[in-house]
Amino acid sequence: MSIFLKYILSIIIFFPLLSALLLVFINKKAEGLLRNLATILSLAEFVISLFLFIYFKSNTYQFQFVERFSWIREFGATYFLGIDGVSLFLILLTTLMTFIALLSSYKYIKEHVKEFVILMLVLETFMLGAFASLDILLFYLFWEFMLIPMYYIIGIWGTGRKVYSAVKFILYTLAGSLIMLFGLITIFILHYNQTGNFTFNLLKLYHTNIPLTLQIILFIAIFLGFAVKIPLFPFHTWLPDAHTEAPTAGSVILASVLLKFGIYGFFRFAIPLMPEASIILTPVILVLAVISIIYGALVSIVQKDLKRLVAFSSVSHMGFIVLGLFAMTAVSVDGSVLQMINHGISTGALFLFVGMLYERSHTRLIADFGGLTKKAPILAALFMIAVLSSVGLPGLNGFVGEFLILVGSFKQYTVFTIFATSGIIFTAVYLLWMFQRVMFQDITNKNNENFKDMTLREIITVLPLILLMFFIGLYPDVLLSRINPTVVHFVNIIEHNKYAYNLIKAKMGLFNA
Amino acid sequence: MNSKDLIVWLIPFFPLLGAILWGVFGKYFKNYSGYLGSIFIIISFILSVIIFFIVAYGHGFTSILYQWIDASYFKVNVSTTIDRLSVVMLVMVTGISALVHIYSIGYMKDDKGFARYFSYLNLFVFSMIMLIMANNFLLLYVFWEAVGLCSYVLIGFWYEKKSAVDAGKKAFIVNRIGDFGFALGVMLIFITIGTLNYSTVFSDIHTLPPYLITTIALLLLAGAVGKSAQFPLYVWLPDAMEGPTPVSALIHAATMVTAGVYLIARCHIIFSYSPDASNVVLIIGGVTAFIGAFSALTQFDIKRIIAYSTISQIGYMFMAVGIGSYAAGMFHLLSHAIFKGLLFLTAGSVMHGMSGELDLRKMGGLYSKMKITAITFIVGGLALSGIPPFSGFFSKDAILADLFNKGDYLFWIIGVLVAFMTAFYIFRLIFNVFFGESHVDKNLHVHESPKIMTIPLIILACLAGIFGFIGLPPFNHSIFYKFINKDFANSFNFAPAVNNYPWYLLSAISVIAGLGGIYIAYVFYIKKSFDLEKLKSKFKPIYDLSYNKLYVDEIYDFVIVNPMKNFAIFLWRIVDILVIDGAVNGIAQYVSITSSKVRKLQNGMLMSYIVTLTVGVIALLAYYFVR
Amino acid sequence: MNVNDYLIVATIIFCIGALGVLIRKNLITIFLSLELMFNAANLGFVAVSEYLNLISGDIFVIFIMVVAAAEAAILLGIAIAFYREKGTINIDDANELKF
Amino acid sequence: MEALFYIFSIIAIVSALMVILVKSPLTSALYIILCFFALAGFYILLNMQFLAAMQIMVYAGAIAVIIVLVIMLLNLAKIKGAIKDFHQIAISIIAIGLFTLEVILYLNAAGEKKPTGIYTNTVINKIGNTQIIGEFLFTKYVFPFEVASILLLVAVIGAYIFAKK
Repeated sequence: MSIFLKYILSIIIFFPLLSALLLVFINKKAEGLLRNLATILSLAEFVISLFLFIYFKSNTYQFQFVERFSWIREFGATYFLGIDGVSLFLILLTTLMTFIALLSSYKYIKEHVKEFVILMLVLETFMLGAFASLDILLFYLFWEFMLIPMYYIIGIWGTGRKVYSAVKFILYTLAGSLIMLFGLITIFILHYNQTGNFTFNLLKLYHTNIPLTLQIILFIAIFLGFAVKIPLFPFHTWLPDAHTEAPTAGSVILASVLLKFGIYGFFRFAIPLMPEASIILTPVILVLAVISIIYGALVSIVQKDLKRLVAFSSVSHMGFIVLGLFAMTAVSVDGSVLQMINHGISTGALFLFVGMLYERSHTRLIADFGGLTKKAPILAALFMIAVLSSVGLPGLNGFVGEFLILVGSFKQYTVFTIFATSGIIFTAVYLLWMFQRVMFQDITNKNNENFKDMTLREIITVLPLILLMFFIGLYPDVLLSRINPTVVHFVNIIEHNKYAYNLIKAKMGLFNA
Repeated sequence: MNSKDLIVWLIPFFPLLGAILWGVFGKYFKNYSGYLGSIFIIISFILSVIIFFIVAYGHGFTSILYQWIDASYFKVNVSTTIDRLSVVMLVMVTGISALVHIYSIGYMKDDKGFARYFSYLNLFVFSMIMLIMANNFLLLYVFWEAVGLCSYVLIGFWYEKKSAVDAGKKAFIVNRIGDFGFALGVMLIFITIGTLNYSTVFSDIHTLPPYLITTIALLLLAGAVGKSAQFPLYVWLPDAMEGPTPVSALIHAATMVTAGVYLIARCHIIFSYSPDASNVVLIIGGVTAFIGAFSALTQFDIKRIIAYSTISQIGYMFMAVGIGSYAAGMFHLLSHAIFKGLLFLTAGSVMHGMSGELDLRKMGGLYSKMKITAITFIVGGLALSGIPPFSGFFSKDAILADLFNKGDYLFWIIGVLVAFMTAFYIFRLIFNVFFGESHVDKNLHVHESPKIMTIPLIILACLAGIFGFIGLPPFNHSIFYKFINKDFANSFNFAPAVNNYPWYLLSAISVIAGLGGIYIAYVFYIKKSFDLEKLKSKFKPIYDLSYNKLYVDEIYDFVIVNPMKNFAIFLWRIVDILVIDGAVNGIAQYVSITSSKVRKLQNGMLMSYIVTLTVGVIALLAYYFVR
Repeated sequence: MNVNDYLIVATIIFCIGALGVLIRKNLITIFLSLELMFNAANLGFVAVSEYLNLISGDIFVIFIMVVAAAEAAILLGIAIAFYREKGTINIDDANELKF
Repeated sequence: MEALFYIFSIIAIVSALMVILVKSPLTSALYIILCFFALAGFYILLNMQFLAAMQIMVYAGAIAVIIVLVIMLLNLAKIKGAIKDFHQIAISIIAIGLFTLEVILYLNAAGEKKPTGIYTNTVINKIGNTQIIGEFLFTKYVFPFEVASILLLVAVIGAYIFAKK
């Protein structure tokens, strides 16, 4: 057991890859076997990752389950893993969502099943690796690798303009991450110049002294990489396309996990590496975040395509998370982290439901639906819960995170928060209107006369998410108590730097004028 | 957890249990969900009464269930506060709910969504109970939204009807606009005081600068205005009548819509520190009372008339709490809950007998066919009109007397005017529906409702008859005032009474106004001494204004909804697709054009490659020299 | 007659070879020009090696000869294949390696 | 000695020029053999008789003969590669002229370097240049030597593959 716990992160990261390897040896034609095996393996992976949760010590901000081996000695690159309260839940979310995504694609994916399940498992490895890496080179490697399976998932199993979307997705994110690479390497070299050691160890790089002007440049560079991923207005246009054309499983993973990397990157890399610059640029980012919130919500209102609507709603929700993170109070950051999980659950569920509708009617246009409640009461009820969770109804998960973000940001950034809060009105408008047009009223489309309710497999697919919505909504302490020490530490660092920054400014006489 | 706590937590537990049971396993319960649901609520009612006596003969207390959120310095418990204010509300809510549940068994019989209906209804009762019992602002906000959700699903209960779903959505969204303010208020409280617990907030609020207190009060008021359908956010309530009638009775008359008044009463300390905010409450109440009554004058849909009447009556309550007469406001809240619940339920009974007909032009002379309904309806109408000895008389007069005695003559005049209009429109309704010649479709078999529906009506009618006596004038010396005002003892800062006219003088005026309204309705609709059409054309602008509800919906559409929609389309079509995507695709196109030009350099001719190579070598060497 | 003279001669031959590569279109002639360049380099190696009293330069010449021989074999093989394909050995016809 | 150097220089440069100027590949091949001989003469002047022998055997003997053989095989003697593209020739001549200038400038600019090795002409003559090269080749440079042999093998196979139908 102790050895298991010692190397648990590596086991969790590479278990899916090994599973994928195993699947390589299975006959292409045995689709049922492939699907079942992949699903069971991903479930096993989730169960293994639960050990992290069980053995996680909730009273410290230190990294846990640390593993460290030399990798490329010449550059000081190490295989350095470790998690804290934030990455813990993101890892759990990843393993859960991969399982659910695989489970959801039994009917949706009809061709190239083998390739699909293998790609999904490989993708899982990369995502987990990126969440657990504490070495920036290792992180960057996983981060870039992640794009490849996603590119194929959108490009092969997508619909409509799938290739356009896949290419747009990869070019957008690649452009961002290359600029980011530039920033990371500059920090690496700066650290070398200051200490004479080559190291990619994040914890050591935290102590790099970066001159303020350079910090701002680097921050902007790294910001671009993460902002595209989040995606923050105006870097968001790849998201609706990618979401719309991707298969259900792809959309689910994209929304639940991939988007979180942007926020996670800010939390783990950009802000701690360049605290002063992030403090200076906070107003700019908050403006973008608030624009994202309102813009995403307004544009959602007029969407005609279900998936596109949910995608724009993601833009809006992610804006909240950015707002909370950059308000940089313990409460708002707590809320942000919690909301990352919540958004993964709620939006993932929404995409699952949209996928179910699409499987039945082969259309995603809202106008083609209507009156489905009569035919599919279970679907309607569960879909409704997912919608309400996304609306941020109290008692469900979305509310807690959203409220923490807003209440945490309110004091310092009152105006931004007021604008952001108005987003809750628009959210209700577009989601409820969508739900009404899809599920209520009379059936207008003859194709929907034989609309089937959810099958047992589908219910099992969404049930964990629905239960989690209630659980987090009613008892968020399970998450918050583990997240909080990390977040408090994070905020303390920022506060410390803020203090130092103000001293410098005072010395330079910027405030004297 | 001692027995007191246990009782407190059992009150919301039963409705919640019901909601989950019928919601998840509704298929298996079928009609039992109605009976069992009613029994659950009755249990809650009994428990509430027990708690009522515990508090009445003892003290209020708080009870913590568990810690809900613990994010660094933001800590919130799930906990209750039980005091005089909340027990009174509890008894009222569970009592009316129990009656409505029983009534619904008959009303919703044969409906496909029977179990679903009771699930929603139980969920609503749970939420409402928690809203009342909450002991911090966040929990209040949570259930504030939760009752909004229940209202949403219940208004849109018959989801095939577009109008019903639209109305539900409208209700939810308009409420959200109010809640937007409410949420900001809650946040402001937290960042200024550092906690959301009632007791701390109320004891520390005086340390804040006045402008902050006023801001907080106004933001909270925004929530109250949305939930209680006050001007300018009242537009959702008339549409909300698309829901089943018992729902209208419970949610949109008796309980949920009065939550705004409850909120202000609950936060009376905040409001009493901010005279400006209280004045705003008063003005909103006055304006709403008038608009509601004015719009009710010309409607033909019986439920809509009662809905407008609700708006206008809540306006009264707002006026009361706006001048600091919290006890009077609460008294009117309770008596209004009874008689308005009664009116809605009887209207439902009429609908039931008329197979869903709502237009009063197609009714008439129903008295003989449904006697119980008619008599209970008239009792409700008399209570609404403020005719003694029915409850409305006592509660309305308590408010009017306070208005006059505190010197707010303008609002007193409005109050009397509204009382007059109220009596007119409700008796216009009564005369048109139950008396006069029949316009009922000949094929329609009009019948009295079953006993399970009429018994709650009778109970409510009796209550409407006797309830008022607990507030026997002079109000300041009545049982109710003495009981509830202990909670409002620290509401000060309000102007003391400038006049001390005896209550009977003022009452006489308002009773005369009420009787006048009834008489005019009688003249118009029974004796038909005037040509109504002529009158209508003579006052056409005013009539149209009233009939079209002051065109508020249209104005909102024109000023807010449509511009917003167009703006959204503009953002999507222009900003998103044209500008941003255009820029992105433009860059991509620029790159591909450039590269299609550049790739011509690679022409496959060996010679040109070699020449290029040589030039490169020369350039490198040249660089060596230049360096 | 020091090392510089040898190097100047080597330079001249090298440049003649390079010029030949640039201006001729005949594959065989180009190949011959390349050989000229090789030989010019060889001459340089030997001259410098002699001047510096070293042997390495001479050894290099031997390896260059080996490479030249190998290259000759390959290139002539290519020439035959190319001729068979196109019926000519004008390198302007070898223009398929583009966009 | 000096006279020999100039004679070899003139032969080498003129024959090199002829290689690139004559139209017939066959004539070119013959001129290049002449050039190889002149270079062999240089090697003798530089006291490297072994290399001179190698030059004549490998270049003039083997490579040039293969070329001539190919020319015969393909019957290319008649094909006259006419120089037509004057534009290209102008650029090439300018480029090469510049290049020549630069190299010569470089040669002048390069500083004097003192001899560092021990193999002066006297030493070489004492041991014999063939033996010295042999010793170097099979001791210090034995690995490159083996690689070179593999290279030749690969080239042979490659040539076969290319020329095969």
